[in-house]
Amino acid sequence: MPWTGIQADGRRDCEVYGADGEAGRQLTYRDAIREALDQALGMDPRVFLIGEGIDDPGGVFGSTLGLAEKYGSLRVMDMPLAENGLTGVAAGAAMTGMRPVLIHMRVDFLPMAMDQIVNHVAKWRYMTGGKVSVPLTIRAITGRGWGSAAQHSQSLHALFAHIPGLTVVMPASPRDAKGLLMGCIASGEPSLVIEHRWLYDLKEVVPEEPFLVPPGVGLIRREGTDVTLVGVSHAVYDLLLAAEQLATEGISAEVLDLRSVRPLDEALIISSVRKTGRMVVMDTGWKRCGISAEVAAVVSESAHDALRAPFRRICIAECPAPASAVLEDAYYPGCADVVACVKGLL
Amino acid sequence: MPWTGIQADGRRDCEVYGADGEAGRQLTYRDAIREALDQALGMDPRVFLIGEGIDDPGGVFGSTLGLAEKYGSLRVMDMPLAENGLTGVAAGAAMTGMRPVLIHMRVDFLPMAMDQIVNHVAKWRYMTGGKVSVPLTIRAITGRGWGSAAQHSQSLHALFAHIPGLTVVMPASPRDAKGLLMGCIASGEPSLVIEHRWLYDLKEVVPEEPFLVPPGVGLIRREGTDVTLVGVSHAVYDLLLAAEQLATEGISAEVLDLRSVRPLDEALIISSVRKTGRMVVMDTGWKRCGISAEVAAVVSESAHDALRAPFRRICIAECPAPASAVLEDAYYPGCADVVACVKGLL
Amino acid sequence: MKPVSEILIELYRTMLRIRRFEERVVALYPEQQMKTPVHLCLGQEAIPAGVCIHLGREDQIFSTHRSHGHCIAKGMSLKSIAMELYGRETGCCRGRGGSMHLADPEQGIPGSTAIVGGSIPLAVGAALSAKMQDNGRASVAFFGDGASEEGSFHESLNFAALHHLPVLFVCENNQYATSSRLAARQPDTGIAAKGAGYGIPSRELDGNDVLAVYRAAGEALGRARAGKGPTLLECRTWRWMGHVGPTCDVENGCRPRDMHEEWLSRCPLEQLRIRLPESGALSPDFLESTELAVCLEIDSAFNTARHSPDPDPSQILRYVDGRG
Amino acid sequence: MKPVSEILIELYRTMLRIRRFEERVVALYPEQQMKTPVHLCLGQEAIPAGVCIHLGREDQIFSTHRSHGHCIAKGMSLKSIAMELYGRETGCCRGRGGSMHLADPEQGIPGSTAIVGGSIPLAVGAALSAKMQDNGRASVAFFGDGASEEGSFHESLNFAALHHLPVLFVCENNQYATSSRLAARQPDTGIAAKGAGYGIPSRELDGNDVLAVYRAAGEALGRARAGKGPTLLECRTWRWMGHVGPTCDVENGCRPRDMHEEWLSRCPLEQLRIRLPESGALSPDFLESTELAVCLEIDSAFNTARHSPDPDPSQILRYVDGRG
Ligand SMILES: Cc1ncc(C[n+]2csc(CCOP(=O)(O)OP(=O)(O)O)c2C)c(N)n1
Ligand SMILES: Cc1ncc(C[n+]2csc(CCOP(=O)(O)OP(=O)(O)O)c2C)c(N)n1
Ligand SMILES: [Mg+2]
Ligand SMILES: [Mg+2]
Repeated sequence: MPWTGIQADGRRDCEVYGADGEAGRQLTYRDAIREALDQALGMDPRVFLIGEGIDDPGGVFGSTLGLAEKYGSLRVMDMPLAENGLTGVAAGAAMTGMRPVLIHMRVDFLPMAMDQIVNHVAKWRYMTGGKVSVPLTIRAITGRGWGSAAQHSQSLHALFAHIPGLTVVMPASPRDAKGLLMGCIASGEPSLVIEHRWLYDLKEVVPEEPFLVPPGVGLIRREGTDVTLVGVSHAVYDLLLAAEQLATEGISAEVLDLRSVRPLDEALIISSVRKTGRMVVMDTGWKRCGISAEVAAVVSESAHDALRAPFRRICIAECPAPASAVLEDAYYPGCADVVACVKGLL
Repeated sequence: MPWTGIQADGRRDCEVYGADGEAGRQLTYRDAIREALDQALGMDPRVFLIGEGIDDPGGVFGSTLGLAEKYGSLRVMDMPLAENGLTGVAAGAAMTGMRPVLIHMRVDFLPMAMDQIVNHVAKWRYMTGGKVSVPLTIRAITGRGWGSAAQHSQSLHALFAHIPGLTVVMPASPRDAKGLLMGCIASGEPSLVIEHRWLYDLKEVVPEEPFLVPPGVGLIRREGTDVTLVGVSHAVYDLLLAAEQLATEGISAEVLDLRSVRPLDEALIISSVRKTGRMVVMDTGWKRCGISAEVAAVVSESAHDALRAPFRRICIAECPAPASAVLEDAYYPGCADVVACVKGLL
Repeated sequence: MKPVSEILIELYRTMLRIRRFEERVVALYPEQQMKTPVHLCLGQEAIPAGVCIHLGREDQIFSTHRSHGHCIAKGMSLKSIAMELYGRETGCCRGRGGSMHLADPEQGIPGSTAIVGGSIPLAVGAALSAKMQDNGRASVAFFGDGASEEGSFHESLNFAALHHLPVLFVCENNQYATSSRLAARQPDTGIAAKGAGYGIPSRELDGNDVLAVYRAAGEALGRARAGKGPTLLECRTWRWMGHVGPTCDVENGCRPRDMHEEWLSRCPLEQLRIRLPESGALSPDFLESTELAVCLEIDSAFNTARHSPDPDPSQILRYVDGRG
Repeated sequence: MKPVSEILIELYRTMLRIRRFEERVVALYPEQQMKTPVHLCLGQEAIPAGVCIHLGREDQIFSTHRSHGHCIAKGMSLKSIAMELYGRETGCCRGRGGSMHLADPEQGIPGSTAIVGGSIPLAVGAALSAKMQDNGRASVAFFGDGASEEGSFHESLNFAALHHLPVLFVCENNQYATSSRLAARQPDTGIAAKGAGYGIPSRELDGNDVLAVYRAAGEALGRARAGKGPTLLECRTWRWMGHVGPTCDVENGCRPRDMHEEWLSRCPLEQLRIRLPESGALSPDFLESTELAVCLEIDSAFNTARHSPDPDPSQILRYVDGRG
């Protein structure tokens, strides 16, 4: 199997986000994804990509550019607008020897495929008593801004994090974008990779050789002692900015990047809150029954005694995304909200 | 409008579950639903019912029996197997003057309609700046047991509780089955009524005249002082059994029935935990990002100081439903699990 | 029946209002005041014009991400559309919807969806509503060739045919979904060919010929109102601009230049003008005065939009439901 | 090519194994040891038999809630099915799946789904897999008339036709979905009529005539393996029992008695026996010895099932993913 023997990136410790200090080749988040796909296609003949407009001049915001030319239109395949059916097709291919990567330009199109994802893909291995697995990876991108509005900027990871049988990862950095995507493809588990459009231009040192970040392992992005800030995806970026600002005021914030929302790195959350005694979670999605609620429950179950202040959640407003720019500004929380929230806890 | 002036059932206080003591006419959960539908059809010409096999001799586990004969096949309409399309059809009718009630025999079929529910129905009012509402009510039933297995016994309310714009109620008793269903239809909001197959034979005194239980208002099913037990739907029943057993051992448990998972009666949860200082939540669904997580978050945010013991969740096993009866037994928690859990907290 | 000359005038004026509106969007978009993704229908004006001329205010249409033309043809004021594109509180959706979600229930437009295929069952639902209320209304689903690949298309045709609902399915086949050509997504049978499987009268026609659309839609809507059920029209057309935004996508290789030019030469407005000089309806005087009137209307719409108030951010949670 | 007599024998034996298996389920179900909802295919045996005789072990089928017949015809052991119905650890899905989720990848059965319409795109995916691996395999989607109303049917036909995939769509049109008759769900065009819209060769045929199914499926699979793409077969049939469970639903008014009796008189096994006495293949000796062999096989299967071990409840979380 081509995936065995690939280096697993076991780091869970502190690492500066987007550090320029580190030596090595830098890549954007977009190019890190493309490199992961390129290497997966090159290394494993079972891998193929399928998605609407995947081979067009835009190349899924650049993340698939050149791959159709390199691997041909059967391995990098355009598809009809039929998200549920094509998820079934990809799942059927996955059950019979292939390792498809199905790509959506927006997370908002996943609800169309919910039947196949929730009722079939997630359950197939269990229903067959472990005899048939579904090594299908689905990429979907969360949009934001410029009036993308209610149907083009959702971040629905909580819906999938609720479902046993699925893996759901949300890379916040280029290195993780590559490592988690390859980690999902290699895992043989049905996986959802939720990317964020606003991270696509971000640069970081990314190893050139293939490597795997195992789903389920979070990361301490910054160490601190007074409060734990937990986030995923683009929220990690806001949290790091806030931590920096808080540092100038003498407040030491620890920033955790969950990286996976299913499986969830409970141990990391618990050990951090045991250290700091305070916790704020920021999410790119809604609050109710979201990942921020789950983190609250984990802490309340396993580190109740350690929490010295009320738990806080910073999420998008509890409504569909509005189109108007002034409303968008109010819709998305940012660094300032985090800073204010932390100060309120101390 | 036929709905104005109907009595709203404002009770939030203690009421014995399934009390035989109360005078008045008793109905089963099944018949309470049927009565609600019958009265809605009779009273409001905008109401119609649509569902697969709705007019057949089974009548959706008896809950629609006789209605097709009474109101005709246009107002009590069978439909093709096309859940997403028909949700769109019902939504389109709702936007243009009707009040459809769309009926599914299983919650498991809702993922097929997720696009219309999440992307359209839930967001339409907001997207149109409040100009077009979608007074659509969807009933779906959670199955359990006899090897219903992975695709026929889900309880996916958390997926919908996550989505702004939706109302999600889960009646635990015949009175609520009638009142909440009528409350949803009357509300004019897109609503999901999640029923539980194992409650269908339950009997309770149910008012004969139409009445509305407003979504968003929970209920204290039993008063107590040592621990708060929170549940929805069938779980309420297990909690009440447990409370009774605990009482024989001198432990006083308060039992809350959330009734709605969106909107959520936060005030009720908080005031109860402030009284008891301990909280256990039981759900008919999964744990991760479920309604039990949301309750944890609410408490942790707003009553952190009141919680004197770790928070506990009692949910179905974190896997798809297995078919085998011995595995089913292990899959579903029951009264004994609640009792053991509470004792562990004291 | 209206006299022919009036019909010609109305068709032309509608197409012109759409054309000039979209051109104004192109002109003003670079100012970055319209912060909303615009999917322009330049080149496709004949379809909304030819269909909506048969509709009364009470008839219902459902539109898509490419919604401007449908809403203009159905009677929405240019001002309320422009204000929505500027994200204003005074826009048709109070700035909550933006370009992809135009709605105006007063004009029989319950709304537009940016989820491809979503408009189709909604329109069937409006037709069901009309049948149940027995109010003589018809409804129209506008959608693209890409949407015809979604399961909702099949589910909608089946249900509409089963119940003989008064709905017209109008597929604007511009041969592309974003940059993906039809042949990469469908076998070569045509979209109208699907209708027969449901017993639905279906036709493929030149969507740049407004009179062809006018005739086919009139016939279809007549049948719908007579209780004879749905019709499917596949209108072949071409969009002049890129999938989204105010520029063309031919330069960057999204679509072939030769086809593009061939279709540009088949401008729906010009065709109507050129092919019907003898009717006299579209006289030079008429053309000139119409241009002027439309230009003034658009000036006023965009000026007002530019100076209208933004929504109040503290009201962000309003309109989620009727409770708030 | 096998000699005709061998084919007849194989078809008959397969139908008989399905028939007797299902009858045994009916007989034993009241004992309440099979705690799983059974959707029996009594009366519909000709379809799986006529189709699967053309399939090798490496060809893939996907089945539905009504899965027993397909799995038996494709080569699964009766024992592993029976053990699954009894919820045993030794069942084909280790007791996790039950009647509606039979699977056996070793026999080319990746699984069965109880979500109507779900089997169709999965089979298309297996065909895509075969095309990509260029391994000469074909795949079959079994589904009911109800499933043909789901969007997944349309999406699957479109994609399979577009890429000329080696897949056979077998619609078992038993004219009912639970208690809902076809006419309450579809216009009166027939399901095979849908195929033309995608350029897919399609036929309606008598699903109780195993030779008709045999011929049509053989032709279709030959085309599939030759790279000529998918075929749609609508096989008209009738289930003898209720939608679910071991009893008939005619008594309680779910389906009309006259149609039921008419179809009972068209038993697929009897038809084969009666119409082909001259071939000599189905001699009285053969019939008798086959009955006996099948009966013994079924005795053994259910006896083993009855005495096999249940899953260990502590292992409930196993098989959710490959990690645990
Ligand atoms: C369900 C869904 N899938 C994908 C998209 C992304 N998308 C937006 S418009 C579009 C193309 C639609 O093509 P078509 O239906 O032909 O309409 P056109 O844009 O050509 O008018 C796509 C793929 C979407 N909005 N919704
Ligand atoms: C998506 C979905 N909707 C509804 C059901 C409930 N259901 C189970 S079987 C069935 C009837 C299916 O009819 P058909 O496809 O004709 O197969 P048959 O049972 O007649 O073999 C229905 C409605 C389901 N399982 N899945
Ligand atoms: Mg198009
Ligand atoms: Mg059937």
